[in-house]
Amino acid sequence: MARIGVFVCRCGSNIGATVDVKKVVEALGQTPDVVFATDYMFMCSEPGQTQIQAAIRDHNLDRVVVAACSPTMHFRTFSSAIQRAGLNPYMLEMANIREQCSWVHPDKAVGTPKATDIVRMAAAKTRWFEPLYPHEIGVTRRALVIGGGVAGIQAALDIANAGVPVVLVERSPSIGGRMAQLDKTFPTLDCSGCILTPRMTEVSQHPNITLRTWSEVATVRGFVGNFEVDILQKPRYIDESKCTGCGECLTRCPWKGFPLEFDEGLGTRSAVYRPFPQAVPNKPVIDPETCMALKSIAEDADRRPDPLTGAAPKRKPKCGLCQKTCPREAVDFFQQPKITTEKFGAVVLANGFRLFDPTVYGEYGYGRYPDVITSIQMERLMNAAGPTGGEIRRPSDGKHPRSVVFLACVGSRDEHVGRPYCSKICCMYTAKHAIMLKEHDPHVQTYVFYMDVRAGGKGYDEFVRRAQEEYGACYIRGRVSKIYPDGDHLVVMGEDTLMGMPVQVEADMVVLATGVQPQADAGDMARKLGISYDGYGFINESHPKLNPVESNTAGIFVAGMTIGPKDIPESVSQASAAAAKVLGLLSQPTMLGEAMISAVSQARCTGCFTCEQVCPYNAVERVTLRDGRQVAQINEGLCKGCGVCATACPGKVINLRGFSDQALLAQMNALFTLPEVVAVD
Amino acid sequence: MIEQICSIAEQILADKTVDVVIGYEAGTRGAVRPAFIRSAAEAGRLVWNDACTHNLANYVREKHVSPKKGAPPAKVGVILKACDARALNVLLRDNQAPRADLYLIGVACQGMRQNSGFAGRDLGDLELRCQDCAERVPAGCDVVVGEAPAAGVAPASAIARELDRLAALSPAERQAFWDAEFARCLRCYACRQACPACYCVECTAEQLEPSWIGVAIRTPEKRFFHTMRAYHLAGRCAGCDECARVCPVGVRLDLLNAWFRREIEGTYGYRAGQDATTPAPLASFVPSESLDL
Amino acid sequence: MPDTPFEPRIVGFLCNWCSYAGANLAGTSRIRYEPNIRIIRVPCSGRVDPLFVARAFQEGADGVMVLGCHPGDCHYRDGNYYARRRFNLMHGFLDFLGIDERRLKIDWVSAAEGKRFAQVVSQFTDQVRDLGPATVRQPAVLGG
Amino acid sequence: MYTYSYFPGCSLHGTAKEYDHSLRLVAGKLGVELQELEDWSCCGATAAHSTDELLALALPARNLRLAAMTGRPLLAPCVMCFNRMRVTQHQLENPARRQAVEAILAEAAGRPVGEPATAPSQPPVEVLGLLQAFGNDEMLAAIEAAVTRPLKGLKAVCYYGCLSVRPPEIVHPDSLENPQVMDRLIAKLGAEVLDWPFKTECCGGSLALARIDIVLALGRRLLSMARSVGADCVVTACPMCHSNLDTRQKQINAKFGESFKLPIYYVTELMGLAFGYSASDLWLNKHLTA
Repeated sequence: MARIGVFVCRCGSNIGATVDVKKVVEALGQTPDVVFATDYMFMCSEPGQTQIQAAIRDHNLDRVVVAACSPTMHFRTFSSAIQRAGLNPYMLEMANIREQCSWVHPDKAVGTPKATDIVRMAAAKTRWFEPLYPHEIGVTRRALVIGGGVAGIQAALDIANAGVPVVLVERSPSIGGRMAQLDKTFPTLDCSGCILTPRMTEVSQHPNITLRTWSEVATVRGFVGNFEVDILQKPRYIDESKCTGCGECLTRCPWKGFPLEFDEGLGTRSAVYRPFPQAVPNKPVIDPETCMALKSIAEDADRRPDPLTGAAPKRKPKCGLCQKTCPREAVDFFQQPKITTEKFGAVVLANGFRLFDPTVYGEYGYGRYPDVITSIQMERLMNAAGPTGGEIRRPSDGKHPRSVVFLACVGSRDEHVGRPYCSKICCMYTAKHAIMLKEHDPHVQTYVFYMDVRAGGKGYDEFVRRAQEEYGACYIRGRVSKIYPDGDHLVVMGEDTLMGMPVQVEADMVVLATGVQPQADAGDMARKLGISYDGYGFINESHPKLNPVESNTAGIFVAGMTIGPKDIPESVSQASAAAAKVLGLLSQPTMLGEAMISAVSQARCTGCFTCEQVCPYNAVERVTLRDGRQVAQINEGLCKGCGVCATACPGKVINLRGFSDQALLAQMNALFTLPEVVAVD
Repeated sequence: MIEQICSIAEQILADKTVDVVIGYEAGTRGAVRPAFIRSAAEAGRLVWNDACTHNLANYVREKHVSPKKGAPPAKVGVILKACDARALNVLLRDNQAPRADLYLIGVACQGMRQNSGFAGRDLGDLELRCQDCAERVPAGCDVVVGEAPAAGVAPASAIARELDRLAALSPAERQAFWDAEFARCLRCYACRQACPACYCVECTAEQLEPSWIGVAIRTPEKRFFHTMRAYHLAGRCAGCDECARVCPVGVRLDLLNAWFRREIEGTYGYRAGQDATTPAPLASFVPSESLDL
Repeated sequence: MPDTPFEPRIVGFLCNWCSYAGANLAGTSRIRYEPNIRIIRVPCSGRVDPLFVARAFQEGADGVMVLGCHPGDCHYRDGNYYARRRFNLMHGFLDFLGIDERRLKIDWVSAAEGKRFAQVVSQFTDQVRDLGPATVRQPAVLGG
Repeated sequence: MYTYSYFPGCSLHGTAKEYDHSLRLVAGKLGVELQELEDWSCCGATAAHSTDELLALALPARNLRLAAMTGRPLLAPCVMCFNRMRVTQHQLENPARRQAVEAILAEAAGRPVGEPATAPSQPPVEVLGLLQAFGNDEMLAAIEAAVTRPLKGLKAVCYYGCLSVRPPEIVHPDSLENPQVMDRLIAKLGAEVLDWPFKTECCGGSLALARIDIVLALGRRLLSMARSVGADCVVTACPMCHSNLDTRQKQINAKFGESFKLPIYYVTELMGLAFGYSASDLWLNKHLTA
């Protein structure tokens, strides 16, 4: 005989206003096995929890139903409360009468009977509960950080400084990310490179950090504390262990003039290149698309070693100047992609973002008119290490622009292009550009077409005001409808919505403040890690307020733009927060596993292994019993408790603890077998 | 034909390829029944005629062939029609018998006749499943006896036509049809016993925890029993229709299973028992397929 | 029994990570919807045995909803893919047994789709209300 | 090659008669058969759609129904007619609106409401504008083959105006801001097609009579840009654009002290010239600016 206690929360007026809590308590008092029922103003408060604990002792309760908010909100709160009163923490069920009843049904005549049903169903479910005991699992004391931008760098350093080994994986040839491309940072106008490059160097020299650039995460297996990750090392065609970064090859490579990705197409590179002079590691890569030697090897089997015998190639590759030049013989045209498998206890995902492609706005003429550029291109033009050496020259004819128009919200706050959200940083970096342009050349006049100026942050609004008041940026509230060339300048047609007038500005250069969007492969990465993401591809936090750097998969943490638009200080804060979470997780040699997982009743198992076929986590193992029968067994470390096996099992011999067939059937049947709901006056 | 079957049985028993041959023998009152032949001398008992309708795949599982617990697994020879061979493939895929311990004697089949083997009852038409059968020669056997009928028999689609007829009714009419069918059910579980794919250690219908079905013998419980059984067999029922044949009150269980077979073949291109390796359709998926309601 | 208008009884199986969270979002956003649904939380739509649905109808449900993560977004990677196949079949099979297919709703609702959750539930409730009471529990022919 | 139901609309029967005439000539040359839609009526442009929403749908719906009965695609060279037809098809996807329009049509036809005029499950008729009908790869090849007198040395800008590209979700242009279909066609005639930024800018449209000041200012902008990129002429497929740029050119010159002398051609007229017809064959004297 179960002894169930029911505790109905009024949640102030959140529940109490639309559910007659007294009636619910009264009805539950007459429900089978419910030996105690009461209500309280705030169950989750200290006195509320004390009341539950007292009732457990006084009424010898063995199961507890808390009718309040969603279990995602307070299951842990009440679970630990009943545990402190001596009950197994899994003898708790939460009846969600707030989010799924009182908040959506404002009529007491509707809310009260529905809440009663919900609580009765929960009580019926608990009758089939049994104590659950999570098993202990070992924890690998190593962390993986994915993404070598400022967030990844910060997370890696924080973890490494605490003495935990870190592998930092970056898919481009160098760490540094977007921040390395920037000239100055708002609102302090710190030089971006000056503050970032020391950190980059620190990463490369840190004894606890293994840096894996030009590498990608291929697959992720395992679970919290025990991840097994395949890391793909793309061929650099340069042996990193031999290369000293002297740069001799760069000067000798005759295949030049290819657009340099790091300079956003404004600068050029040779076939062997490093993205920028301060790259970490400071070792070049050879691009197989543009290198004559690699192309000749790809096209001609005679220039490759024999795939069967490994015999030396019959012919030499074409060109090969870099190879001949390298004093360390580091150039290796036959380097192959390499996959290594490593174990980690925790993962930080900080794979950043991508900028919106403004070509979809045909009216802006990006891609048609060379002097319509994006803000990140502007950063490269301003950067002393950029393609123009920091001189602002427009791409078409190299002239110094005198009139520059900025367009805010290009790919932000626009449902038509699937980006209804605010990218958060564009208002600020546009103000920065307006200021910096004037600093570069006092004769420049800047115009900013904006929708709203969003400058929430320490010193941010002051910064925008400075752009307007001290640096004379002309802010025009309105959108631009058309940009077209007229002679050697551009005409920007738009609307000034404050004046209610169409306006036309002649510009030497137009800068599009392109918005932030997730990486093109953000969804693939999330699926590899088994974490969820929103409709755009940004990662969902476990809880946006209380768990902002945790994904909804244990052991996988997130930081930076991969969650959503944010600026550098926020990204760095999140990275440090994620690092703290990782360190907390890795501070113990073992941890408690999931308790609500599957279990096979082996006496009744026929060994058909349908469960093995459907399990997403390879958690089903085959064991042979003493009578010779081969049956299924669940690996408790691998099982995540989805219950797909329990449903698939033809003989119904798999029990998903906490969600057993019996418990769910009881919960459902309670709806139909109990008497009609209480009347409400 | 029977000479050939007997001589094969005699030979594989004699050379110890198998310990037992499961076939058909003459039963009482002219009926035919499954036979377990354990020595070459007994092979002559085997018969083959149009009453050999039983699906012998049902008997290959160890509990039927190895009476002694803990003895080394028996090697089994078994006589299979095309539908039986498909059912056996399902068992092989589901790890219910190791293929290496089996010697499969396929028999090309002309179809089984209703009422045959019942003395004093008129010999009827071909069984419905045989009328619909397009596959007369069993696949995947170690040896096949007999040949496919010349000029392949065109399937009569007797069951398919009945499915179409029911599909054209309104839901209420369909419910009335099935209520009438299930009302006759006795919950005797003969269907389950005859089914080669019903190999659970303990049937869900009899489990106490979880208790999926109440013990009452009322239409709702019976409907649920048959719903559950049909769903459990979805993608595993190869269509031998033994369940319908053995039902003492003639519940149209063949239609339930045929519905799933037709749906699964049409939607997922899978035919139960088509081979011994393809995973069950309900235990697999294609990410891009649609929810087609 | 008083002559009150028919209000359908609806059971909803919601996966914990997407649809249940979507229902919570509808709540925190105070989006009103038809109250008939009684929600049973399951870890994954792949946990919902189609036989739960058959059983719900047997017990007296007039409509059943099964809501999971959008395909490709399953918290458990593949769970909803299995659910999709199972219910693709069970949906038709229940109809074959005479349970109008409009009484069973399978859909995908993400954690971000609070508004859509409310719409899906209200639309389905209206649809079942129009269909009237299910007759599974009171069969036309009573058995032995 | 192709057979179309042909919907000339009021323009091609009146102010743009030379468009109709040149279209018939070049279509004949290309083996495209035009069968004028029997009993066609007003497409509802401007007058109807700025006064009554349902009428604006019912008028094209009537023509669409006539066209559907022919089983052939419908060619509406006037961009306004084309646009009204496409918009109507889109709007009638809404069942309530469709019902309302059906009722009007039934009443107009003297039949009881609810009785369908034709088989109910008729597939919607395919509505093509001039550029859709003549701009596909197959037609471009035929056009290239039919050229006997390439327009060598002629510098043209293609002016699409608004209605052939907007609303994009209904009209489905190849590009909203920088369409290419007319450019490709004119290039096949041997002319030099110049890129210019005002392909889809506003000509003033139906303000031609109400706000002449605006139309003249917009016309001036367009002509100035055409001139500044070095065009000898402007090519269009829209009678309204043609009228605003051709008919008003003298007034523009007078008002702004300009001296524009830019001929405005219909696509089909340049095709005709390239196919060997003479200016008089093509009634080019109907233009005011030559």
